[in-house]
Amino acid sequence: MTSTASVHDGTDGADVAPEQLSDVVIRFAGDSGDGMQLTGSQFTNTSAILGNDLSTLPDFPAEIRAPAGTLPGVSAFQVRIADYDIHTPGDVPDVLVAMNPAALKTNIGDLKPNGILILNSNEFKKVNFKKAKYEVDPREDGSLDGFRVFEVELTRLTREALAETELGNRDKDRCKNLFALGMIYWLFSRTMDNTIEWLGKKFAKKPDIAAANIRAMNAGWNYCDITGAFQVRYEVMPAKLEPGTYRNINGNSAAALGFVAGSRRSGLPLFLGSYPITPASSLLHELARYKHFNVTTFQAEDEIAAICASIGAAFGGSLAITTTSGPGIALKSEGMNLAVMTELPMVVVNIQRGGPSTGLPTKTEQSDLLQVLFGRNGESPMPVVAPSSPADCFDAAVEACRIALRHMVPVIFLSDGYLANGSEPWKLPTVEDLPDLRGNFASGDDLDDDGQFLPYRRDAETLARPWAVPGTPGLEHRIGGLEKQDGTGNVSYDPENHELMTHLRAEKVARVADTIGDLEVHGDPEGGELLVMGWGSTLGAITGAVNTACDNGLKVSRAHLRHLNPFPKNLGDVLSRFDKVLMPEMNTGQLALLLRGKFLKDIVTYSKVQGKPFTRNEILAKIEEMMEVGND
Amino acid sequence: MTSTASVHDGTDGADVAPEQLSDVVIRFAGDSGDGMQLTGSQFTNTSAILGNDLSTLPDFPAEIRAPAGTLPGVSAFQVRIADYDIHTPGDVPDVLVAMNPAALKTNIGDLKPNGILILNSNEFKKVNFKKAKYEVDPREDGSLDGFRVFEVELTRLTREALAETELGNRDKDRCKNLFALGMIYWLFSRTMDNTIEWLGKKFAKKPDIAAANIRAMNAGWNYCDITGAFQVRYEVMPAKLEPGTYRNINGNSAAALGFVAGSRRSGLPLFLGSYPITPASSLLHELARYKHFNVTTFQAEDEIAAICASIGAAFGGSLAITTTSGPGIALKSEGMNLAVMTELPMVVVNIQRGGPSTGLPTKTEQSDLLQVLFGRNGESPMPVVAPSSPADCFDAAVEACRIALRHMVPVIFLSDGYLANGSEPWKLPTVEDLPDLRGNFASGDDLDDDGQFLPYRRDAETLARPWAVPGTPGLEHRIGGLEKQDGTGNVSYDPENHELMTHLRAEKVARVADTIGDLEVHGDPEGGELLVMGWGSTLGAITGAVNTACDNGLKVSRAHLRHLNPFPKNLGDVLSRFDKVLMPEMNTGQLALLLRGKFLKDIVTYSKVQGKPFTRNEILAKIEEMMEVGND
Amino acid sequence: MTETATLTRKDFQSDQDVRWCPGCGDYAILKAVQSLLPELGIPKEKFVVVSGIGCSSRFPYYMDTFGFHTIHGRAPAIATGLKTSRPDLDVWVITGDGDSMSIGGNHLIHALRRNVGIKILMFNNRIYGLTKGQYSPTSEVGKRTSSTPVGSIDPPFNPLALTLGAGASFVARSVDIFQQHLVDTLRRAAEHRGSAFVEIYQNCNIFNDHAFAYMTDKANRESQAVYLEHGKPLVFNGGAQGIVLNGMRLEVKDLGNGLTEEDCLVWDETNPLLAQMATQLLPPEFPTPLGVLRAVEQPVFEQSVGAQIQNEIDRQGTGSLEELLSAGDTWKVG
Amino acid sequence: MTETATLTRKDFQSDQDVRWCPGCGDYAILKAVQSLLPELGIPKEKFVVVSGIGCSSRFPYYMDTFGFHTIHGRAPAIATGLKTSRPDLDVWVITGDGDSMSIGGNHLIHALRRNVGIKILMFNNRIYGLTKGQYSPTSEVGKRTSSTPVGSIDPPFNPLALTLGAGASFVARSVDIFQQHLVDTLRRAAEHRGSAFVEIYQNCNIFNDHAFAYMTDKANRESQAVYLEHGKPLVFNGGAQGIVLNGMRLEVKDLGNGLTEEDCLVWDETNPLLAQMATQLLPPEFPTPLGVLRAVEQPVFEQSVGAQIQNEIDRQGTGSLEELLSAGDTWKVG
Ligand SMILES: Cc1ncc(C[n+]2csc(CCOP(=O)(O)OP(=O)(O)O)c2C)c(N)n1
Ligand SMILES: Cc1ncc(C[n+]2csc(CCOP(=O)(O)OP(=O)(O)O)c2C)c(N)n1
Ligand code: SF4
Ligand code: SF4
Ligand SMILES: [Mg+2]
Ligand SMILES: [Mg+2]
Repeated sequence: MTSTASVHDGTDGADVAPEQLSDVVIRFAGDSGDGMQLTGSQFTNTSAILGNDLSTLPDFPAEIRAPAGTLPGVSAFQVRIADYDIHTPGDVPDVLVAMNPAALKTNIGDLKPNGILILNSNEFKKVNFKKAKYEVDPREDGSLDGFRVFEVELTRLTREALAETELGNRDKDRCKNLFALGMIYWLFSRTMDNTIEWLGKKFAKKPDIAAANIRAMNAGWNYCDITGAFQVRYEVMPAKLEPGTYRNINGNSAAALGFVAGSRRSGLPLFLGSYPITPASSLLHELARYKHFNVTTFQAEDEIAAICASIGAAFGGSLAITTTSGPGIALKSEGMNLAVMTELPMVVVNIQRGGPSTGLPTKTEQSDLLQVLFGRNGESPMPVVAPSSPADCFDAAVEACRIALRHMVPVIFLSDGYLANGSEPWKLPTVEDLPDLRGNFASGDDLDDDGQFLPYRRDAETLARPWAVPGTPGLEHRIGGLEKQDGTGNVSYDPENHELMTHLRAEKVARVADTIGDLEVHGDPEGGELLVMGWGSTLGAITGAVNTACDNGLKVSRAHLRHLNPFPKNLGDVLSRFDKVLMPEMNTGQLALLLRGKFLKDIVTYSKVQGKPFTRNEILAKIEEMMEVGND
Repeated sequence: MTSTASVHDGTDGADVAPEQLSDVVIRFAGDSGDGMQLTGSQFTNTSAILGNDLSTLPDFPAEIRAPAGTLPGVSAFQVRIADYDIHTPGDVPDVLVAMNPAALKTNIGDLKPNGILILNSNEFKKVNFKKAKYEVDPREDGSLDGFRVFEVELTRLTREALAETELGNRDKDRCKNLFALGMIYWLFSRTMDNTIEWLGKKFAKKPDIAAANIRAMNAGWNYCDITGAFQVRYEVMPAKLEPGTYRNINGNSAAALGFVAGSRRSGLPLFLGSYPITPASSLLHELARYKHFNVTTFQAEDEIAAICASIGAAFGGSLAITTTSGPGIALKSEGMNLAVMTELPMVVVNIQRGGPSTGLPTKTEQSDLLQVLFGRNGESPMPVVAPSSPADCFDAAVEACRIALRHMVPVIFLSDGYLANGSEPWKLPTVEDLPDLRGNFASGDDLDDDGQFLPYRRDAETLARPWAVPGTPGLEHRIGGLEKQDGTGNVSYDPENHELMTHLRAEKVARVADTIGDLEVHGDPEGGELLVMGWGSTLGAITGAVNTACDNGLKVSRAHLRHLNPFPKNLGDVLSRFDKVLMPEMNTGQLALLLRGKFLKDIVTYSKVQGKPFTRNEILAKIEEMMEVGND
Repeated sequence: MTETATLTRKDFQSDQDVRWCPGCGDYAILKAVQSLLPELGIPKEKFVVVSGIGCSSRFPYYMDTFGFHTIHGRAPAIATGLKTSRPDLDVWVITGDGDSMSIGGNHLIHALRRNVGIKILMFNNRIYGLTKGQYSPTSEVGKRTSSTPVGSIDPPFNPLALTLGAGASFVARSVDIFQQHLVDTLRRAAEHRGSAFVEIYQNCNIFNDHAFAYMTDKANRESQAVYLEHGKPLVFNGGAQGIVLNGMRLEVKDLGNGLTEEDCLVWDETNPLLAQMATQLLPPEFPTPLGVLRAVEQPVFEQSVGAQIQNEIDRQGTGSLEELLSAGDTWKVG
Repeated sequence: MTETATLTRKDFQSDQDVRWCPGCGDYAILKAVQSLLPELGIPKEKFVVVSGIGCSSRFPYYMDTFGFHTIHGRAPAIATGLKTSRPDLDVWVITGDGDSMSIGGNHLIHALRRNVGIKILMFNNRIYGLTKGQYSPTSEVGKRTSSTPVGSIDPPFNPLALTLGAGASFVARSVDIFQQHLVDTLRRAAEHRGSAFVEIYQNCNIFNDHAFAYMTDKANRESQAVYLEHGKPLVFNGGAQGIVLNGMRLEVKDLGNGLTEEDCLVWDETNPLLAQMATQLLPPEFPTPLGVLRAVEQPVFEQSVGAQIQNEIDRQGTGSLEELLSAGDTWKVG
């Protein structure tokens, strides 16, 4: 079979000469059972290997597998490929594959005018219209008029292609996504080799299934080639990425690798205490597979136990991590406070989702910022690191470990559902270039002149206290959640000591700023009319919008915060150099409130709370609006 | 015995003519077992009945009953009485009663220069010096030189006074606090009648104990009268309080009564779900005694269950309350969020204490403000009401109930340990003048034209949704923590609906501002150089300081926030009218950060994080500092 | 109340689309509950269904009663507050094995200890369904899941042993697809005064398919299940086998050859030790016991709460707010 | 490790003033623990004492070992993380009846279910000491406290029944002032592989004085307590009385008149049913059972965790970070 396929690699003779595109957005949509995530991932991986820059966004159905064919059961995967450096999975798809009426209904609203729409016409029948809550056949009511519609009998054609196999109809039907993929490979002139190889591996134990899938994909390719169904064919050339070895990675995988790297670079065993919750669970799943890296994953009875087990492991000298989403942070806040008080290093991971309460578990949001900063009783400062892209989750995770271990503080890693599930090419780092995090423990030599060990003696530079792990002779000491006397660590109700410790805990976090570098301004560092400022996952959309605005001749700069506590030291300075600051946030203006309060600078919030990311165009429009106002 | 006593009422012939004072601060300090709280309360009540304005501050030992005579075992009670309107229990005592060396050691630092110091000299012996960590007898090392020291053999004299009784020495010694009280009554020319009556009632079943206590008190009085121990005698005349009936009340008791009043005025049964925690426990204890008011108190297994039970009761149509302190708020935050999402009315009480973590459980602080505002995942607005004095806790509690029931929101009642335990005279309200909170439930008539019930239909004025309690025919509906469709309340993942609901929840809280009235400025409402702004329990110290500053000729105004979300509508306006705003807070500047962020006004934080309240003089000094800088 | 007589299963079906996976055992349990409630003679508006989070906890949306889909693990606490403040309501709690035995374990055991009159139905599919298949505290040792790729190591809870240990007054077990037995068991729970805990074996055909097939498969139903019925001997396998008490040990015996029903242990749902023994009847050695393990009358929490309030009202009179406010030492000014 | 032989009780006393109320039963327990640890042959720096919040939980401050005074109810979870990541340490958990059975109930039962090798000592004074005397989940019904002025109504947990129900592999009970028995019981706990739960009756002379006087008073010690010793008959009251198994019921019998020790039930700490029965020996009808109710060997959590890690290292080799980062589909640019 492989030989058959290799005939059809993206370079072979097809009738239609491919039109060159620089940037394409494709969305695969179907029922949860239709394998859309797999289809999308395969197209992505092939494109990555062909050298495109890319960005993806899966859109899972909410929580429960709804009955086949219904609206809540729709699963989609969007991928954007380009021949230049891109930052988001794209605002609107150029191509939509809709495997059934429900998929059409939930996705057609986003398709670009005149976009390509591929329908599996076998599924367009009464029973499915009803499930999708269509009163009439959407193909007949004019609603698809503005698109280039290609109706294909995907189900029938797939069955026919597999007629000779031993498979039953159900198994045959499972291959129809590969038929669709074959069509898209043809349309974008891509090789099928990678997918063929992958199928071979994946179904190594079921060669008939592998063969059927490959056959279906070939059939899809041939269908296009032979019938000339499409009048066009496209090609997207490789992007000029920085030289290096790349892989495609999503945010949670990147973070998981970052934590393993933190563990390796510190020489500490990694301990993860976690309780499953969307969209953080995959961190637990992934780390559970790294036991041979001396990684212990502990699925606790709840979030409280998860962080508490991590605190215990931190006390014992592990690199301790706990992963969750907003509702879990609510439960962990008492434990986080204990870590603050006992000054133990650990990383608390929050993959944000739509809130409040259970909210929108599968949707993205940035609305837990003030929660992670302030959601604990008393004055309880914690550093916060926010990754800005899927691949950046790796670096941000290493950075969180670095801060925790060097400064003896619990640190927040603040990602979101969009980063967690989205993917992009990641240039593999060189292990030796990662920070060296070794050498953390106090030893029996760290006694005072009078032979006493002071568990709250402070490092002159960082104010960190020593990490004196049980088992070290001579360092026996007691810690706990009551206020501590500086130095001895004994319980203290002394008013002045409490004030001192409050300030020390704050100052210790503030001093993290000494090691994080300045905020970089992209555009005009000297200042100007408008600065677009962001944090976290809005980076892509902001960068796209600012770049376009600049291309359009507007003078706009941008800056992106990765450290949300403490802020880079030059932040106030940067803000003061711009007349206006625009801050898009997927909340109602949380960071803006903080920056306004801290710097008394009028920051304009652009808020979006819809469970989905900003589009480039939304931000562009806002920039244009603000620049016009400024021109009055 | 009563007849003996009445000879000695405050007005009878004593040799020394009382000197008139307008303001006196007395502190009783002794071992936890010495009955200092009782002694202080008796003096307070008598003074109240004599018409003084007053303010008290008990200072319990931290957590555990330490061995008798040790420093951690010291218990103190401070009372300030005055012939004018006062606001704090006083910065420095004029009189200190120290029942043992430990009490002396922990309290002498506060005594006013030349203040009166009464010592129980029987306790000043080696074993007790050791317990109090005195190396030498403090009476002999010159450290008491600046005070008027009165050494009295309290233990011996009490035993002698009770020689004829049947009591054992242990029981006799238990009466020595009454001996001391008798002395203080003499010194301040007060009647002993109230205490005699109270002892009679309290020990109704043990008349010998009552008699012994009374006899000891008389002995103390006589000791002063006969020996002429004191060269002076004082009198504090009644204050000119507003006409009315008064009682002395502490903050937690006042709040408990406020909630009972809320229940009565709404006609709803009160349900309290709680878990004991210092300094909130007394709310549970007190409400547990009001069963005949149809009050149900439920001691849950933890704070989570406590708020959840309250949520259940709120769903069922009770006036639901949950009480705790900061660490408990951390645990309740997930539940609070559920109440926000389901828009159920309830009051969440936080009696703040020193943090972070377990922190300083018996000390006061205002450091949970940002926690209650932001400590939940997602955008989760809740109104916050902060009482400003012990008696004000009553009104603030009623106000919290009003907001919850009228606006269908969970509301935070944000008090602190200082208010909880401190007391002051409270002018009894007229029940009919309390707000009428009746009429909350939807009925079967609230169906739409098509006979459907919409659990998230909104009141045009307040945006409140209907409260449709189970048991009402025709109103069957489902609520929950997932995002709701406005109107129907069905689960909705629709992006626009989520944004709409986010804004509706915010707007609903914002509209509370329509009913809370404007912020009042005391001083110059037109504005001026300096506004001292505060919230919560700093009211007394700020008022004292501002009044004194004004008396000293400075032009200072003050304003105090009781609603911390939403703010009064004129707040921005008020802030803009002053050149400078000073904000004393028992945290590192939490409300200041918020106001700066919201109004871009440079607010100067005066922070104190010592587990104890501001003194008037501290704030006065800060005011003077700021005014001088302004005069440059 | 007369109109309740006319209630039917349909009256308890809400207008929401049911969104469990096709083939999920939750459907059968929904059907059983919707069949039972109309029979209870309780007006529809008196029913409240409270749930936590999980696939199972979507249950209230499908019931046309008052419903509350709360937060993970907390349903027993919320139901406790509701029932304590509103004893007139008929409160049902729907929960999963993760919801009730993992995050919610403490609320569960405390509700049972207090004997609050709520009916707790635990859908035990031995897996986390909603979060896509992690192992749960009822998963068997060695379970390979997304969070335990080389197998879980912690021994599961025995839900019946745990709840008995917590002092539950009613403990029972049934199976999603044994519809009649399920309805009968739920009826017993409904009629019980105080807390009732019912473990319902539920198949999650997506993440833990066939978890109970050893017993639910047609071929094994007779041989792998034994029905506990108060006052009746423990006979199963169509009368071919029985369970016999030998000293302090339960044994499976083939009947016949002189051994008859009469020799089998007679089930007594009020005997705490028997209930304990039943929890230890584990496959493959023993048939799985289904039915009511324990049912005893004990004081009911919300009734005691109400009685204390009534007592105080009787003793002190209904409280007067004026008097309360002016209690203690007061004085007049002006 | 040879220097451990020379450890004495003094080596375990920290420099902190002990701050319990004079007369508190906690002193005796502190003494017992400080007496035991030097005997165990474990280097001092290997001991860690983890506690929650409560009077009892101040315990670590007084021990000159590594100590962690954590937050209310969470000590078992923190100790689980510590022991799982550091199996070389000897981890003791100190907790109160409120700390462990109220707010911490879930962590307790999960730690026991997992059989993490931690020793949990629950100081049961049947009251909340630290917060000044509210009733606890082990307080008897009708208890009048600050939070229950007319008496509590919820039946208490039976801590031994609850922990057995959770699957604990070691469950025992002792009493603060029965010093030798306490030390012996704690030694058994220390030597047990896996979780050990020891309920220690502790007198709070401030808020719940004489709670156990019915048994601890000199006059009653013999008649009100029965010591469970593996392999020995249940005889008490100086040999005058014994406990006999009659069918499925335990009965107290006067010995003599033909009834001897031989007729008494022989204690078997591995028999789950006996352990259950012992939890039901309640005063005044029965003497209170003291000693080890249950002790069985079961897989130990942290060892299984370690074994899985070792297995994977054996199977896959120690992970290489370079390989991990570059796993999956990669491609080269430039
Ligand atoms: C505080 C919190 N933690 C975690 C989650 C994620 N979560 C939702 S349901 C669930 C477990 C579901 O398992 P189970 O209770 O057995 O229900 P099932 O889906 O199997 O019916 C988890 C971990 C959550 N919603 N909230
Ligand atoms: C989260 C939290 N809730 C409540 C408290 C208050 N609290 C401290 S100890 C305690 C109960 C103590 O009782 P127990 O565990 O029996 O210990 P004991 O004092 O009797 O030894 C409570 C309610 C707290 N510290 N933290
Ligand atoms: S995942 Fe399992 S439990 Fe959840 S709905 Fe599907 S089959 Fe049912
Ligand atoms: S209050 Fe009770 S338990 Fe606490 S230290 Fe005092 S006597 Fe011991
Ligand atoms: Mg489950
Ligand atoms: Mg206790």
